[in-house]
Amino acid sequence: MTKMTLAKALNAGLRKAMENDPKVLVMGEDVGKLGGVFRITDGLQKDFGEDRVIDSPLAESGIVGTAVGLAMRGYRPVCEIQFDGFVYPAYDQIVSQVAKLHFRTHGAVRMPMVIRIPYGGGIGAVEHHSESPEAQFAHTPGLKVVTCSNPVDGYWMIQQAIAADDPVIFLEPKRQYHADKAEVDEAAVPAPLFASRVVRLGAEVTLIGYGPTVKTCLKVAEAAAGEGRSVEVVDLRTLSPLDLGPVYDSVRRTGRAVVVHEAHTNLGMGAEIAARITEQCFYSLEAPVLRVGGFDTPYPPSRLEEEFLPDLDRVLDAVDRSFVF
Amino acid sequence: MTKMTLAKALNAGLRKAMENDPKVLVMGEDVGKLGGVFRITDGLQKDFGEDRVIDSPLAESGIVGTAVGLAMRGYRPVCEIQFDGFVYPAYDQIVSQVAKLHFRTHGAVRMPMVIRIPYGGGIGAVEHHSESPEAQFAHTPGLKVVTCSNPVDGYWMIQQAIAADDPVIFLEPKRQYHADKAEVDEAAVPAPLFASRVVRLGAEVTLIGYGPTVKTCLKVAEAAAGEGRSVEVVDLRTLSPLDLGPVYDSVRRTGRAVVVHEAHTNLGMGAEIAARITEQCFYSLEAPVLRVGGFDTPYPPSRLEEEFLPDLDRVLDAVDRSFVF
Amino acid sequence: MTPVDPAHNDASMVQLLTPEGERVAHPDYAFTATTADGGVADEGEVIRGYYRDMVLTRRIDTESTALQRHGELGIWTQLLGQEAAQIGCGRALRPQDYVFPTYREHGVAYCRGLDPLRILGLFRGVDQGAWDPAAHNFANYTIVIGAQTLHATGYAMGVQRDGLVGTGDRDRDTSVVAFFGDGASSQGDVNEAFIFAASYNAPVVFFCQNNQWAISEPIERQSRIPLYQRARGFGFPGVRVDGNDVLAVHAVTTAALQYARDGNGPVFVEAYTYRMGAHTTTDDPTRYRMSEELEYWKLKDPIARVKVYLTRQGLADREYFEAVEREADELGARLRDGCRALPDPEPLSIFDQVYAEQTAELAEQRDTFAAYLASFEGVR
Amino acid sequence: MTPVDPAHNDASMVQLLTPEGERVAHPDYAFTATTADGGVADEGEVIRGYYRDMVLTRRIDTESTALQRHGELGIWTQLLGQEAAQIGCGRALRPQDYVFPTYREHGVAYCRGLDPLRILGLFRGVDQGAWDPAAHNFANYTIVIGAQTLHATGYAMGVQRDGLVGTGDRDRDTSVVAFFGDGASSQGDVNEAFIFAASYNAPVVFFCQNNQWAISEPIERQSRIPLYQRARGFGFPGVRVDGNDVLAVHAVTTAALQYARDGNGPVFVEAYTYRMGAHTTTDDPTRYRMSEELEYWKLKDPIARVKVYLTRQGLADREYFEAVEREADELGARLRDGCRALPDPEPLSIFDQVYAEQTAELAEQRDTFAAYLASFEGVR
Ligand SMILES: Cc1ncc(C[n+]2csc(CCOP(=O)(O)OP(=O)(O)O)c2C)c(N)n1
Ligand SMILES: Cc1ncc(C[n+]2csc(CCOP(=O)(O)OP(=O)(O)O)c2C)c(N)n1
Ligand SMILES: [Mg+2]
Ligand SMILES: [Mg+2]
Repeated sequence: MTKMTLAKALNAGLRKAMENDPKVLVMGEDVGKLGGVFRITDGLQKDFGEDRVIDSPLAESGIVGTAVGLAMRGYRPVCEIQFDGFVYPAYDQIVSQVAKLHFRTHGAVRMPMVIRIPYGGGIGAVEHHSESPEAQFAHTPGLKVVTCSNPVDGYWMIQQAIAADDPVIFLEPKRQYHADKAEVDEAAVPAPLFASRVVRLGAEVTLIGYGPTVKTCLKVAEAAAGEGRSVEVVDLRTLSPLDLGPVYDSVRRTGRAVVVHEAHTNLGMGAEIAARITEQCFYSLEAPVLRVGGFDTPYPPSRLEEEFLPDLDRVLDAVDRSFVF
Repeated sequence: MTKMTLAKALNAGLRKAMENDPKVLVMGEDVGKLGGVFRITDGLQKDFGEDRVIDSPLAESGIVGTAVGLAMRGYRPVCEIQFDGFVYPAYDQIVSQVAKLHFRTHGAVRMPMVIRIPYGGGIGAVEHHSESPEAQFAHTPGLKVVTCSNPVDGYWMIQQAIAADDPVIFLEPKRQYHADKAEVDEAAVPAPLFASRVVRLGAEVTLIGYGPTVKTCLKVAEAAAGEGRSVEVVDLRTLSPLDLGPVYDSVRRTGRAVVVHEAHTNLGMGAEIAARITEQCFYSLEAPVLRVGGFDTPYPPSRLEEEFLPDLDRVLDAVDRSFVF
Repeated sequence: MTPVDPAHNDASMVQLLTPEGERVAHPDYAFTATTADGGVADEGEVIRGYYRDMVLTRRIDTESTALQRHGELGIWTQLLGQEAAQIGCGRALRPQDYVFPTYREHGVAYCRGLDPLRILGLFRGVDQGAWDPAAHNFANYTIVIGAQTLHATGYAMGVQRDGLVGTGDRDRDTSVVAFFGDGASSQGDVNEAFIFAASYNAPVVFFCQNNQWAISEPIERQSRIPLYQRARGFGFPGVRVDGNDVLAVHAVTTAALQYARDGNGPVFVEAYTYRMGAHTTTDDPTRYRMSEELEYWKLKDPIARVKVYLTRQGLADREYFEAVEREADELGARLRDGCRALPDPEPLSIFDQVYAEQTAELAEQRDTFAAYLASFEGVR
Repeated sequence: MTPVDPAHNDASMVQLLTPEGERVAHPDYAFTATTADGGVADEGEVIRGYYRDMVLTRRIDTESTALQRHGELGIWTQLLGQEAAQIGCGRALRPQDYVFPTYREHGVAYCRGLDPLRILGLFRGVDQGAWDPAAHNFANYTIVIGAQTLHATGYAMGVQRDGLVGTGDRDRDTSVVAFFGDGASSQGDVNEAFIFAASYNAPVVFFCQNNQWAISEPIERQSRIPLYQRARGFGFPGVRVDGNDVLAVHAVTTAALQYARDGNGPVFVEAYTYRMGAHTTTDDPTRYRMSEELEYWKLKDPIARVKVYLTRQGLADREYFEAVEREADELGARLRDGCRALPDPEPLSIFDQVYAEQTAELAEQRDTFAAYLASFEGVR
């Protein structure tokens, strides 16, 4: 049992994975001596050497493209994309190769690759450093997409993603890296990777978040409780595949649902979740599933990001709106 | 008045745009002497010269990236991406530059650029030649996304897209290029570019399609009529912005809606449309909005594409299902 | 600033067998016939073998083109004219070497022992070229231009990590070959592959078949200097070889592969050849290139020159050539029948091939579709 | 295969003013002081001007670093040590030339007449660097590594189409400069820019500031040969210049720009310099580089050598240097006050800047949010 931040938990999880399997490699820009700009790979090159912790030339397509070849040779590459906005040069390799090789070869080629992406806003950064690209990857068959919201999940989920035989886009809410500490029990039995989780029980409305917005949702539930309103909160954890069983159960009880994410609302995860909930819980819904997301504008200059991001008030407002139906 | 295929109509529309504005350029792979692999730019280089109809080196990021610079110099580049699956090398330039420059510069820089993409399946092609990438672009603020379903729209919409001062992803249903001919009246006043259109009136269910699936929807309406069921059909035409006013009006009358597209169902346009219809027409809905799309697998080998693509039977099945609620 | 001379045909091209069938010497490269275990082989026998390889490869190509014309294939990527480039390279490979092809390396596939029917399956549309690459150390065809060059570089980085370069063990030291075309040389991925390979000194040979055309675009659109010189900009050697001369290609590739296996890093080989056919069976080259050009290159045919050589040297006689023809006929027949017999895939199979570990949501989509299909039983 | 010598420091670097402040001759390049209209200018006056430019540029940098430390900026990209590279290049530009910077070209921006406060706005987060590029022919900062090199190439293609290369009119012939770093040279986009520029012979100068580091990665990770040699692989000239020698950078860039304006096509200029500061104010270089290296480069300071030269030659005296210091102090004060005074943007503005032609759907989102904000009036 040790108290860790999400950053430290991810670092510990990566270390564990590298100890357990000599085929696991870490590659990316500045992941070596520097330990990555967020220090998630801190100390790994020192302990596992330059052959296993690889500083790459400055080219994302090159990072992911060479990782494909390494995977074909039997390695399990863990690629770090320095910031969400810089995954796009690698987009072609990800959607046309990483995602399709298993299908193309009827499984003769497996892609046990993890692509780690620090994502989301709220850190006062410049352009391209606060994007939320999850919907684009979740729309791509062949990829699996997960995101952790807390240190305990960070520690386990990164190890489970590395152990998985399918390519996993691993989204890390960078705003949470150093936010809070939590007890991580290395001896515990982790929850399965591709499962969502009810993180707060409630009766009147279901709040659905993931990654950086889970914390917001919990705050909302707390605030709503103060106003005598009972809010259930679900942390999706996996975005592809989606594990909506717990959500359906919840909505059938509450009759109301609000999805919260930082990504642009239009065609964000909320759209798919709303559509599925409506199909599955049509007769239970007292109100349409509402969505609170980033606006349909590019991510704004940092002085406006608090307005852009879904916060306590905007989510509360949506919860209230769901009750006027 | 001349009868034209969609391919010919697009070619004529491009020619018209180039005649009207000397700043309009056409660029891409094989767009010159060859006239493009689909002959959409046929004859343009011969008549407008190599400076205006530019065969580019084999690099999509280079095509779009240089088009950005040409636009900054006052030109209006029309980029051809040879096939849908080959737009991804240009993805970074499109989402991080083309889509964001106007926002980044508060409008000091405009991006009057059109990116033409032959998309969709049904032509018996090999991998990467039958993709439907629309949702990814529609999820990206700063881009506008339109698609034509017939020769008349093709002729006008390409000209309107080129005349627009915002970047337009122009999706051409390649399966329709030579499918049917239609009378194109060059003297007519075209419908606005960013408007959807009711293409068949009906009373009991609203079918929503675009590009290649409009034809399917009309066939379905015909078949359903045979069974005494009245189906309204909407051709979206514009995917970003969405023009759902006519859809809401329709659904408020019919109480039922089915969205049809070739793209993967998960996080496809259908998800967003279903979510919005449910929000706007909650009390009018007799059934959840249903979606018929490509499956959530990579596009299959051509021998299986007819099973993969939404066809008459699968859409009819969805229409029937929407009545069991 | 001194401008760079944009001459495309430069003297430095390695040639060992002229179009007229004359053996010529080269200061740096010589053809040596070796047995699988590196021993001395009978040169005549080896060259006869190449002749046979090229004839059979050409037959695979012409037969497949015919199959497409008869509607048995959706499309076919012709290699006509590139037989020497592919056989010369393919026969220089060792079993442990690994190949990353484009969509046109039918001759290399043949050398690796891949049944051509597996390739026909892709172009027929019954699958996407689903062979197991490990079975012949021959990766799956890659259609997105240039993508495979990064895969090859990464694979070569894996070989390094496995300690299989520079050990001196001829049966273990491994090199990787990345095939690509002249047009592909313009893709960012290909240039990034050069950068990664140089940075890590990876054992990869970048084998470019410069067939002068990228669909309708001539090589001049992609580069104003000979392509092999691209390597100079990245700090590793590049060499241009007569891609229609199987002996020269074999000699140069053998040296390049060994250079990589020995741990010296990447090499760029430009096989200077010509696409005699259309880009694919759906292309119409008459729209963009002169027939004179075709005539000019016909005189450089890769097979004819070897036949002349073998005949003049008395290394092969009429019987031999006829025997090879018969073999080609049999191969052709096998392909025709085999292609038509390729089974169509099971609709539900597509749901099973997406993931190594199936997801509940996709399994459900599969079941729903299965039930839907079943609802038509008897109806259709 | 002959391996390529991976020597990184090669003799060919152009230098005209040594770190010790001695003028030296170079066979191909000489510094000539010219007036705006191309006439002969007083050399002392011009070099004093460069000194002043570099001092003011350094002050913009140190002041901004301080502002970041005081929480007035979110982050700052330091150019400390790269003043000569940027001023030497910036002062070689003509008004009609066009610049595509990265995120570190504060000195070039200064030469183009862009108010440094516009740049501070970006790093303060009140905007994203929203200046009108046409106002100073200075494009907006680009953060995605390498993307701007393609924009520059495309812009240069536009210049060609406007008929503004090789006319001989010194006020109209136009060249475009693409700035990028050593790390950026590994991006596919940058190499594609080389390919397009070479293919179309576009009037673009690829100006690479090789400051030895890409955050924590040394130049060796990106290239095993001197970067300027990259151009050889693409068929256009490349030259390495001492990036800490303002006279050499000016001479080489002047020649490169003219070469492009005359219609000879692209040129690669590698300004060999050093990033004296951290990558950005959030970076900690002690984790990855030796202080010895820093000490070594301190001796090559771009400003000190000019000061020594001006003093020794009696071209400038104490008063002059003090006057420049005072000017720098005033600039510093202006930046401090100006930065704090930068107004925060209007929340609703973000909805108005997405499209040239607003969409109904986004206008509706704006209205909804406006009503939402209004609902807090008084409450908050
Ligand atoms: C990224 C990408 N863009 C475009 C295409 C379409 N395309 C297929 S082959 C080809 C030309 C390739 O030329 P080259 O590299 O010289 O190889 P060759 O076909 O001549 O063997 C093009 C443009 C593609 N497959 N991938
Ligand atoms: C596509 C992309 N990947 C990663 C980054 C993060 N990043 C910002 S600067 C930088 C290093 C750039 O080094 P170099 O090109 O040498 O320029 P310098 O910062 O040294 O001036 C990196 C990796 C980015 N901005 N864009
Ligand atoms: Mg070619
Ligand atoms: Mg640098």
